[in-house]
Amino acid sequence: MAIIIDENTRVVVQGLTGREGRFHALRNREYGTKVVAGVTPGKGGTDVEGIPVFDTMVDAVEGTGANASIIFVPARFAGDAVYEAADSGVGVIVCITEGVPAHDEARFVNYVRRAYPDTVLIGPNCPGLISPGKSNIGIMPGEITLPGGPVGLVSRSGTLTYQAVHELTQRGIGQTTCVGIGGDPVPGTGFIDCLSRFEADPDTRACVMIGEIGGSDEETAAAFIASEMTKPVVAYVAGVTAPPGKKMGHAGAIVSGSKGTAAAKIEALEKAGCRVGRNPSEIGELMAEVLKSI
Amino acid sequence: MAIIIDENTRVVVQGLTGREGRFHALRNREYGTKVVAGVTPGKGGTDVEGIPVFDTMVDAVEGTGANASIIFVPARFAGDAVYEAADSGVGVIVCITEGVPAHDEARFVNYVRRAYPDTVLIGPNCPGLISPGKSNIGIMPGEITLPGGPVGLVSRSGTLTYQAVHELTQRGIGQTTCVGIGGDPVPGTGFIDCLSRFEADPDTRACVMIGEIGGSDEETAAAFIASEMTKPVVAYVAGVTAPPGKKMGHAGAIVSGSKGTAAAKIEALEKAGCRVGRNPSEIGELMAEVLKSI
Amino acid sequence: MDLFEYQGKQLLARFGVPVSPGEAVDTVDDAVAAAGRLDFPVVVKAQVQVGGRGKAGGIKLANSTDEVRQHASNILGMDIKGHVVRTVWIEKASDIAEEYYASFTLDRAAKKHLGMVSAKGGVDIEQVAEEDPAAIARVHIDPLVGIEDYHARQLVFGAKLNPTARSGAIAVLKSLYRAFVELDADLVEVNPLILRPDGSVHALDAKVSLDDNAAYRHPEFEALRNISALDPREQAARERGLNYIGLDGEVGIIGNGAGLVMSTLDVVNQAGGKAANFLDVGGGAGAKTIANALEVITGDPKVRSVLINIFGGITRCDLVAQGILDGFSTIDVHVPVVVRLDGTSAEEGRALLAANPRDGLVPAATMLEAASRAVELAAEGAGVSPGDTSGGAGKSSGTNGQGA
Amino acid sequence: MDLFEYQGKQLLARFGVPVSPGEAVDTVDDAVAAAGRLDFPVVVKAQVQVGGRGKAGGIKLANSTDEVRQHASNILGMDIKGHVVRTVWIEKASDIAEEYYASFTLDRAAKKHLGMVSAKGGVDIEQVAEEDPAAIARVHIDPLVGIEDYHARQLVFGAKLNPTARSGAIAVLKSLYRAFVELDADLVEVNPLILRPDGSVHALDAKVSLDDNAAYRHPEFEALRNISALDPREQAARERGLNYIGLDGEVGIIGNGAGLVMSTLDVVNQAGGKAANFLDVGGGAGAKTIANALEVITGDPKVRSVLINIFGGITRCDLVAQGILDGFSTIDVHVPVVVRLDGTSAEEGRALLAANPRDGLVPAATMLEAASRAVELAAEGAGVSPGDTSGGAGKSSGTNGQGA
Repeated sequence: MAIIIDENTRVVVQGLTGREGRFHALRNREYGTKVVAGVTPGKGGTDVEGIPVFDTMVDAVEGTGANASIIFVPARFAGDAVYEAADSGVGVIVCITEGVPAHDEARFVNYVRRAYPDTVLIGPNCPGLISPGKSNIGIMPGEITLPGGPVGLVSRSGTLTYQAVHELTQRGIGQTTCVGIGGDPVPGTGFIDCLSRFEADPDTRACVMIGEIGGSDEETAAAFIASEMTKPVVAYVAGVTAPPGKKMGHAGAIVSGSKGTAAAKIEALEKAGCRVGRNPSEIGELMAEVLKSI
Repeated sequence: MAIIIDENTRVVVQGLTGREGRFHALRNREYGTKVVAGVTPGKGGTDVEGIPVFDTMVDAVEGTGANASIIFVPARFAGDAVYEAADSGVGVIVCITEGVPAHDEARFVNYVRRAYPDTVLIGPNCPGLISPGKSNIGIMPGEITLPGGPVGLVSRSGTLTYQAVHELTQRGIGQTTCVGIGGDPVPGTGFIDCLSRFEADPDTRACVMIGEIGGSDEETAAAFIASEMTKPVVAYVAGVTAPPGKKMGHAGAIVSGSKGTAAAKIEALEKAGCRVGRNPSEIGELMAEVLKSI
Repeated sequence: MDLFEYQGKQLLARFGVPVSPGEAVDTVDDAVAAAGRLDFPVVVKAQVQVGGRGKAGGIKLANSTDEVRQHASNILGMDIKGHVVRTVWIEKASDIAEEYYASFTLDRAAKKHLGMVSAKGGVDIEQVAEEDPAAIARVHIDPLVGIEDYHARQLVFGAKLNPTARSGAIAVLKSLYRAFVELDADLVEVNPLILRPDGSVHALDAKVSLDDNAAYRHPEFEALRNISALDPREQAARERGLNYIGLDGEVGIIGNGAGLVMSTLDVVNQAGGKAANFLDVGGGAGAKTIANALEVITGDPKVRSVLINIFGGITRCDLVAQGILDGFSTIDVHVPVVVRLDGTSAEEGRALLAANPRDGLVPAATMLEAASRAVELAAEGAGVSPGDTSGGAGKSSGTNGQGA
Repeated sequence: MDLFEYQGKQLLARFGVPVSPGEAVDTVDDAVAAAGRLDFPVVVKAQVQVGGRGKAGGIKLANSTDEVRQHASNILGMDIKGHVVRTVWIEKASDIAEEYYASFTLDRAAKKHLGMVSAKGGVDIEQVAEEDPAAIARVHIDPLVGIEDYHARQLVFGAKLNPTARSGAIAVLKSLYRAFVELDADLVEVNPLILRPDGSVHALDAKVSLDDNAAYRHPEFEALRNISALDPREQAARERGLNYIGLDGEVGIIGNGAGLVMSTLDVVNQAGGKAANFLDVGGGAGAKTIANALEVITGDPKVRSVLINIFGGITRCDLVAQGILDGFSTIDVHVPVVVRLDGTSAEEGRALLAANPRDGLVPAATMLEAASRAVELAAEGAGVSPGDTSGGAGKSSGTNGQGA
C-alpha cells in the first residue's frame, strides 16, 4: 500500500500545454502514472502526445474520471487553479507552482480544508509526491526511488528530498510513498497529515521526516510523534548554520523567536524519540539501523 | 427530550443592555431560561438585573460557561456578532435581528457551517426557539406553548408560528421544541436540519412544518420528508393568494419561476405524504387526527 | 428595490461593464435633443420595471430626428402591463452579432452565489430554463471566496459562447459579479449581453435589484428610489414607515409579521373576500404605528372593511388596542373594523376594547371568525352577499360557519 | 522585503493609520531644512533595518536647529549592529501618555492571520512574550473572512488598554489589518503605538515586511526596494536573477533548492569549513544560470574554493556540467571548483566533465566527499589546514574520511 496516491490515481494536468507542464506530465506518464487529461482554457479538444486537453476542470473530470490534479500554472494563476481543482471534485491536488503570494495561499488552503475536508492539497511550491512503482505526481526523479516500502518519507524541502530518497535507495531501503510538502508559509498538507497516514498504512514500517529552519512545524510534529506514532521516525533538519532572521529562498525559512532554529527543532525531535541525522547520509545510516531493530 | 436547547442551555445575550435585548432576556429568564451573561463592549463589569455583562463573548463564555447566545444587536452589527459568537465556541447562536443585508448573511452562514459544523445558527430575522418547560431563547410568547410534546414544530414565519403553536396548545397538544427559522434568504438553519433532529428525538412523535411562498426550501424539505422521515408531518404554507413576484416583507418571500408558489409547495408536500392545512386552524385539527392514528 | 434599465446600466458601468452611451429623458423634446447629442441611429427604450417591453412596442430604433420624435411620443405615457412609461432612455444603437444572457443572484438552496450564462439570450430566459435547461450554464460561487477566473471560464465555456466572445465575456462577468457584491444587489442581469461584429462584448440591457437592507451603507440608494413609480397608497405607507403592498380587493388588512399577514390574505380569500392590501406592522408595533396603519388603510376608497389580525409576541396587544382607539378618535373611520387579538397582553387588549366600544369596531375571537366577519361586513358595505364579490375565488367554504 | 520605518509609515498612512508628519533625508543640511518645515521639537531617527536603534543612540529629540544639526551629524554614517545609517527620518515629536504594541502577521501553525496587541509597548516585545505572555492579547483572523470589529475589540479589551484608547485603537487596528492584507505584507507592526494626552492613538514606529511573491500585483514595490542597502555581491546576484545571500566564510556554495543548499552549508561546517554564501539556482537551471552563478561566486575575493552541489530533478545535470565548462571558458576561475552531480542526467553530466578536464575542476561522488574536498582546497588556498580555519566550528569530524 501507499498513501494519498497509488495505481488507481488518475491525474489531470492543469497547465499541460505549458513547457513545464508538458515536460513533467510526460515524464510522470513514462513512469507509469495514469495521466488522463490536461486543462488549458481555449485548447479544449486538442491533445498533448495523446493526452486529451479540456477547457475546464469540470469537463476534464467528467470526460475522464480523473480523481487527482497537478498544477503547473504560473504563480499569479495558481490560486484560481487550486479553487477550480477543488470545486471539480478531485480528491488530490498537487500544486508545484512556486512564488505564490502568501495571502493567496492562506485563503485557498483554508477554503480547501473547510469546503472539502477530504481533499488533499499538497504544496504549493513543492516537488509533489511519489508512491514508487505506482504513481509519480510531480517533479521528483522517479528513478531514484525504490518500490515496496517499508519507509514513508515526508519533507519540507525539494532537492533535499531527492538526496534523502537517494540515500535510502542506495542502501536498498524502499519507500511506500515520498511526499514533498513544500516549504511555503501555508502548505496545504503538513508533516502531521502525512505522518498520521503513514502510521495508518500497514506497509509503512518507519518514517523519514525532513525539516528545515523557520516556523514551528517540526516542533508540532515532534509532539505528535511523541503522543501518536508507534512507528519509528528518523529525522533531519537543514539550516543548523543558517544565519538567523535571513530568508533562505523559502518564504517559510525565517527563524522566528525562540522556536524555529534548527537546534530547537532537533532537540524537540530527539526528545520525541526520533533519531536525528546530522547530514543527509546519516538519514540512510540511521534508517538501516532502525529497520534492523524492529 | 427536546432539540437544540433544553434545561442545560446557558445563554449569553449579545446586546443585553439595549432596549430589546433587555426586555426579551428578562422575559426569557422569567420563563426559566438560564440567562447567564450579557455582552456589551465597554460595559463589562456592570450587570442587568443581576445578569453580569462582559465586554466580549470570549470573556462571557470563560466567565460563565455559557453554551448558547442570542443576538439583539442592530442589523449593521449582526454579522460581527455572529462571527464573534461562533468563534467564542458556543454551540447555539440565535440571531433575532432583522434587516441584515443578504450578502452579509451569505458570508457568515457559510463561515459558521464550515468552520463550526456542529454549531447551530438560527436566523437571522427569526423569533427564536422554545423547548417548552425547559428553555425559551427568543421573542416567542412562552405562555402559548404546552410542555411535554409530542409535536416538534418548525416554521419560516414569526407570528404565524405563534398562531400555529396556539392552535396546538388549545387542543391540548404539547410541543417538544418549536423553532422559528426565519424567512431570510440564507437562514442558518433550515427545515431539514430541524426535521432530521425531530426524527432523531425520541419524544417527538409528529412534526408541524410551516412554510411560505418564495424559494424552494419547502420542496426540498418535501423530498427529505418522503425519503427520510418516519414520523408524520403536518404542513401549512402561507401565501396562496399572494401576488406573484412581489416582496411580502420577508426578503425570502419572492415567487421565483415555476417553483416557489404556495400551490407548488403544497403539492410537493402532499406528494411527500404530509397532511397540509388550508389555514392555521387546520394545523391543529389535522395534528389531532394524526396523533390519534399513530 | 428594482431599478430601471438606465439606472442599472449607469451603476454597472461604474464597475467596468461596457454599456452604450445614452440619456434618460421625460419629454419628447428632451428625447430629440438627447438623440442629437448621440449620433444616429439611436434606440428609444421605455423605462418600466416589467418584461416584454419590446413586444409591447416600447423599444424602437430611430434613424432620424423625426423618428425619435414619433417613437418618443408613442412610448411616453404608454401603458405596458399596468406600468405607465414616464421616462425613456435614448441610447446609441449597437450592431449585434449574437445575443447572450448573463446574471448573478443568490441561490438560497445552495447558500451560494449563482452565476448563469446562456448563448440563448435576448429572449425570455425562464422559457429557456424550462425548455432547454442545458442551454444555461450555471456556476456556484462561495460568498467567502468570491469570483475567480475559472468561475467565469466555466460559465463561458459551459454556455458554448462563440470563441470570439470568450475573453470579452469573461471580463464582463467579473465586472458584473463585482457590481453584484459591492452594490449589495439581489440580482444583476444582462439580457441581452451582445457580441458585436467587432468582437467586443457589451451589455444591451440591465436589470439590477438592490437589497433594501443594505441601504444604510449605500447612501446612493436613496437617489435611485423612484417614488413616482409607487402606488399612492404605498407612498403614504412608506412615509409612515409601514411595510405595505397595494392589492385589488375590498378588505383592508393589518397584521404583525409577514407570514401571519399572508395567511390572513389566504383566509380572507377562503371566506369569499379579497384583500385590499398587505400591511405588516412588524414586531413591537406601538399604538402610534397601529393608528398610522389604520389611517393608510381607511384612506383607500376601495376598502369596505378592515381586518386587524394581531398575534402578540414582541407586539403588546394592549398597545395595539390603544392604537385602534386612538385611530377611531383622530381619523374618520367610515368602514367597520374587525379586530382579533391574541398572544402577549391579549386579555388586557380585549378588555380595553370592551371597555371602550366604538361604532363599527367589531371584536373577534379567532382569526377565522375575524376573516369571516370582515368579508361579511365588506359585502354588506358594498351591498352584495359574500359569494357575489367578483374578487373572491368562489370558495366561501365552511370557514364562515366557524365564527364565534 | 523589509521596509525602513519611514517607508512603512508612509504606506500605513495610506490606509488611515495616523502617523506624524516627517521627511526622510540623506544629509545634515536637508535634515535641518526638514526640521524647519516641521516645527520643533522634532525627532531625528536613524533609518536602519535592525532593532535597538534607540539604545544605540540612533533616535534623538531635537528642540532647535542646532540640536538637529548635531544629532543628524552623529547619526548619519553611524554603524548600528553592522548597518550603516544612510538616511534619517525627521519627524514632529509626539507627547506620549502610554505606549502599546500592535501587529498583524501570519500564524503558519494555525494557517490564519494573527493579530497581537499589548499594553506593554515601546520595549522588546519578544522579551515580553517570554516573560509575561499573558500581557500580549492574541486573536486569530480567518483569511477568508477578514477583520471584523470584534477581533479588534478582543485585542483591545484583552490587552486591557486604557479605556480612553479603545475606540482609537480599534480604528487603528482595522486600518492596520487592511494594510496587512492589501499590501500583501508578511508583517505589519507598530511599536510603540501610543496614546497621546489628547486621547488619540498614533503610530510612532512602523515595521512593514512585504511579500516579494506578490510584487507582480504591486508595481509600487519596486520603488521601495532599497538597492543601496544590499551587499554588492547580492546586488550582482540579483542582477543575474539568482537567489543569493552573502555570508562570511571561504567556501563558495552553488546548489539547487533551498533545503539542499542549507544542508550543504551545514555539511561544509561539519567538515570544518565555512560557507561564503547561500546561492540557490532554483529548479530547472540551464547552463547560462550556472555560468552566471559561478561568475558571482568567483567574484567574491574571500572565496578560496567553490562547491557545486546539484541533485537533478527538473534541473538536468548535463546542462549544469555544460554551464560549468562555459564558466571556465568565459570567466577567470582562479579557485578550485568541486562538483557533485546526482539525479536527472547525472551520468551524462559527469561524463561531460570527465571528457573535458579543466585545471581546478574537481569531480566528487557524494555530497559529503564534495564538502570535505572543498573545505580542504579552501584551506590549502588560504595556506592553513581545515582544522585551523577560524570560521570553522572546530568540527572537522569524521566526515572527511568519507570522501571517494
